[in-house]
Amino acid sequence: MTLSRRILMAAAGAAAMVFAAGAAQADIKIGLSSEPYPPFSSKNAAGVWEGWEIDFMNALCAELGEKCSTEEVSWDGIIPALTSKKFDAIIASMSITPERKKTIDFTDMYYNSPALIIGPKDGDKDISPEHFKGKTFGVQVSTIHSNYVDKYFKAAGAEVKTYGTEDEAKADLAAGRVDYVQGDSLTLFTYLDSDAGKACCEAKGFPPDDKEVLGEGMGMGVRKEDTALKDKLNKAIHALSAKGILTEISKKWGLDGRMTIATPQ
Amino acid sequence: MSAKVEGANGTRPEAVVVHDLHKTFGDLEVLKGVSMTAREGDVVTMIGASGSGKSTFLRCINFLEMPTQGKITVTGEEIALKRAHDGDLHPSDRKQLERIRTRLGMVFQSFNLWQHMNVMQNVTEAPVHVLGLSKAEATERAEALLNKVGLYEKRDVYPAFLSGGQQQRAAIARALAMNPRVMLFDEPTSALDPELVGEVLKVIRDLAEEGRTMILVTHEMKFARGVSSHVIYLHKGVIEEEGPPAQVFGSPKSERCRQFVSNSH
Amino acid sequence: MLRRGTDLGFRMSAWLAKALVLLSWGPAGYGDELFYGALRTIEISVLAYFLGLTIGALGATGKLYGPKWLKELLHGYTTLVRAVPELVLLLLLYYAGTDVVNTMLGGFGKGPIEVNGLAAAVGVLGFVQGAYSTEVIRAAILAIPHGQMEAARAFGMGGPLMARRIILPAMLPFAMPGLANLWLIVTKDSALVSVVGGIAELSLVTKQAAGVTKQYLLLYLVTAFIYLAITLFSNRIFNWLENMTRRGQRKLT
Amino acid sequence: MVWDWLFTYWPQLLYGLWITLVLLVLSMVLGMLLAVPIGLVQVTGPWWLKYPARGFTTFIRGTPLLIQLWLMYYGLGQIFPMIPGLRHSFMWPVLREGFFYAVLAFTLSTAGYEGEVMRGAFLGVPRGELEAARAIGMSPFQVLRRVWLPRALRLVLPTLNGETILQLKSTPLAYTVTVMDLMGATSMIRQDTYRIYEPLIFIAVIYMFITFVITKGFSYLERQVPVKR
Repeated sequence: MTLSRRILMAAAGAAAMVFAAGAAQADIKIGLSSEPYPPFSSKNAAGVWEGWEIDFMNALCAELGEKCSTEEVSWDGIIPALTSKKFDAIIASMSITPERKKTIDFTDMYYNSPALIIGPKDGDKDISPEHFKGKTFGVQVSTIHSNYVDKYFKAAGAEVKTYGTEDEAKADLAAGRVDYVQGDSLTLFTYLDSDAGKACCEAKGFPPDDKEVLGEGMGMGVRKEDTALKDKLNKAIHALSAKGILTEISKKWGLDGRMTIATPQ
Repeated sequence: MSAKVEGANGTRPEAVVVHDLHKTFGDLEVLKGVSMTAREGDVVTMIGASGSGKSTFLRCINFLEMPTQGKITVTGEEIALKRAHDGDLHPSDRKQLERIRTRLGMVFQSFNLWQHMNVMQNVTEAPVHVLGLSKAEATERAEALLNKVGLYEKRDVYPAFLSGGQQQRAAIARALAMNPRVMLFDEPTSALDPELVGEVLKVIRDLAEEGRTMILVTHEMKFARGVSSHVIYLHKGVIEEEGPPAQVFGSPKSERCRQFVSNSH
Repeated sequence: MLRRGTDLGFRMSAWLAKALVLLSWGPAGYGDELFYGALRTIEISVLAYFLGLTIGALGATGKLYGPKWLKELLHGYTTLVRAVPELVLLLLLYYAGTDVVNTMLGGFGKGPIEVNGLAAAVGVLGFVQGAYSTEVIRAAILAIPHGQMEAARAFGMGGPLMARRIILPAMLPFAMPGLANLWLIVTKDSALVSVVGGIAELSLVTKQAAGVTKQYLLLYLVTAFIYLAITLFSNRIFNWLENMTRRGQRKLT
Repeated sequence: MVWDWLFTYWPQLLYGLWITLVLLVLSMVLGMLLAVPIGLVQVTGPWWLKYPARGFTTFIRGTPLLIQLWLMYYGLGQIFPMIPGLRHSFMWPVLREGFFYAVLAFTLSTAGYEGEVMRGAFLGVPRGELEAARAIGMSPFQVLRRVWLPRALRLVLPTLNGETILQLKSTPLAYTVTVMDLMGATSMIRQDTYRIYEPLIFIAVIYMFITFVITKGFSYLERQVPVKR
């Protein structure tokens, strides 16, 4: 009997803890994507998040003089998590697109880089849509690249496979299950520089820009009604740029000159 | 093989000959050298207290139990044996064993009808799949047998819906359908409610009157006395007394047998 | 032949050395991350399990002794959970759960709370567990020999007293195998949380580590065996618990 | 609640439903075919079959299906480039599809769980019925084919309904390896439309409906088998 009573009490305790767990508070809650996205954000072997965007976030919070806490959520659920108030702002290399703007709002662009198509080492470097007929593209789900490939290459007869993370798309490129991967040029170049990337793949070319699909660079996602927060974040982003901190971070990650960063304004 | 031929001295041919049968379970010696001869048309009945080894003896005849020592001849054919790792004798020729078993019709204490087949299927199963009879032949044979045991009306019923007595009669029909040379009955009425015993005994008595060769293990003393040509009283794995029923039941030499017989009434 | 053999041997040992570094403790390897991930998995599972048990105890009571409307409601709940994939429920409740909780709190005049990843995961897994526990506990209560309840009533025991002194201990031996099974289910279902992301439990840690190192085979294999170890260890505990509850019952009767 | 996306995406949903059902049927049928020998050798097999079979069921039942799926998809994917010529072989069009790995993982999972169920069922067939079959002269294979197996299958039939539903509930995991089943289609719709709940609620209802149909189907099947048990 004591056992059964103990079980009941433990159950009640568990229930209490679940609700107590909701009480933690922070000034700003930042939503990160739980998928590794080097060199912008990935968890190292020590279990710590690192990357350009992580440094950017820390600098931003210092600039704001506020305490930030982070919350990870899978990429394909990051917008719903924002709208359902799991956190207040997204830092996840999310492009500002007209489509997304229907649901959420964005700060000004804090960095931008062109799209890139990579493929296996053997073979040509033709990236015209007609050439992709019957070929398979791997892209991360619900990204500008996914939309771009849908619009230009799927229409021309290519097959498209979507992945939860860009890493998985790259893994499948190496495994030969897809023929091409389109993604952000900086992450893909980082991959091509790694052992795994060197062994299998090479850059095929930059697809022609389309602002409507590829957007206007990366912005922090915020809820539409949080205009005050958005203004505050905008001010901080431009201030970081003016102080040269963004350039510094880019240098640290070897990305200086390869990416556009926010203007000082 | 030609067991139907009369013996040289004019006696009926031997149907089952068991010579010096031993059986040990671990440290327990259940049979300590039991021999028996059943000639064609004989009804041999084994009696004895529970644990005397009579069921084990019967189960050894068709190798549901492997003897530790001994020799078994069925319709003139000696079953080839070899010693296995467990120390018991196992039939060395599987084909021979299966052939011999078709000549021995076994009826179990707990009926052991196949629950997933109806009565008709139970009776035709082995004739079709073991003897290779056509379905029509087997059905014809089965109908005749079911008529004989009084179960023709129940031919499409599944065993679970039959009374114990009906199940046992079906099981007898199933055994008879193989046209066996010898019928083995292993306490066929022990699992039945008292009011159902009669209908099963009647079927067995009819078979005896037809001149069927039978080896019967039973607790029904009155029945054994009426139907047997030879009675064996087994005590602790040895034959304590044997002979015609009148002798064993009427004037046993052994005091133990006398007591057993008188207590069993 | 020989050359090929030594070549293979060399490659194997090189791979083994790499694997050892990858799985080492400390900043260079993922050993510690996987370990803490496993602890997280156990934490989520324990919390969700006991939340499920609480729901199950209440649910079973409601299903057996509650008013008709409550029975209908609980029937709907268990049917829903048993028919809809855990993954769909997880996604649905993960996003909708916060809204629902806050709407409810708003109804009580309380301000909105932030439901963090852990609470959401525990809540969702507990919700699913609750439906199955309801059925397990209900069946166990029904399995209690009728006489025991009658005897209790004859001695004048009231509802709560009877529940505590008679029903619970008498039911446990019947419920134990089912409840043990539910624990094994929840430890495995907790891996689904990695699809939502957000909590560094074993599966997500593995996924992230594999994404960075590209050692999918090794890492997923290691993780599979960690889950297996949790299962096998749990089996031992539950066997022991089962014996204990049975002993208790024998003493009572 | 907004439902207008249904008009745009119904072909994808229909196709997703088809894939889900194919996944379910294939993995159940192939899984059961594997489960029979896995259950059988654990009851009657030699040790070199018995222990691997027991190890297999323990591994499958002790690890999350999601990890098994990823182990096969990404783990094998890592090995395949090392096998020369595989990429140009006739098998590659199958091996490159996530669908293959989903079927493989779900089949092995079914085989593991049902193998354990079959083990119990083989043990659950009364000894006497097998003895009766042997005593009447059946060969070991005939005993298995005519009595032991059909009898064991009848024993598991009532639990098969629940097992099929559990398997159905596992199929959405396939979308994590690029399979466009119901869940994959829903995921796509959610990405395109940013509708959070509606697509999920929609497929939740579909899964409930499939469950309902499966249950009806099995109770029809059970009515065809008049064994009182």
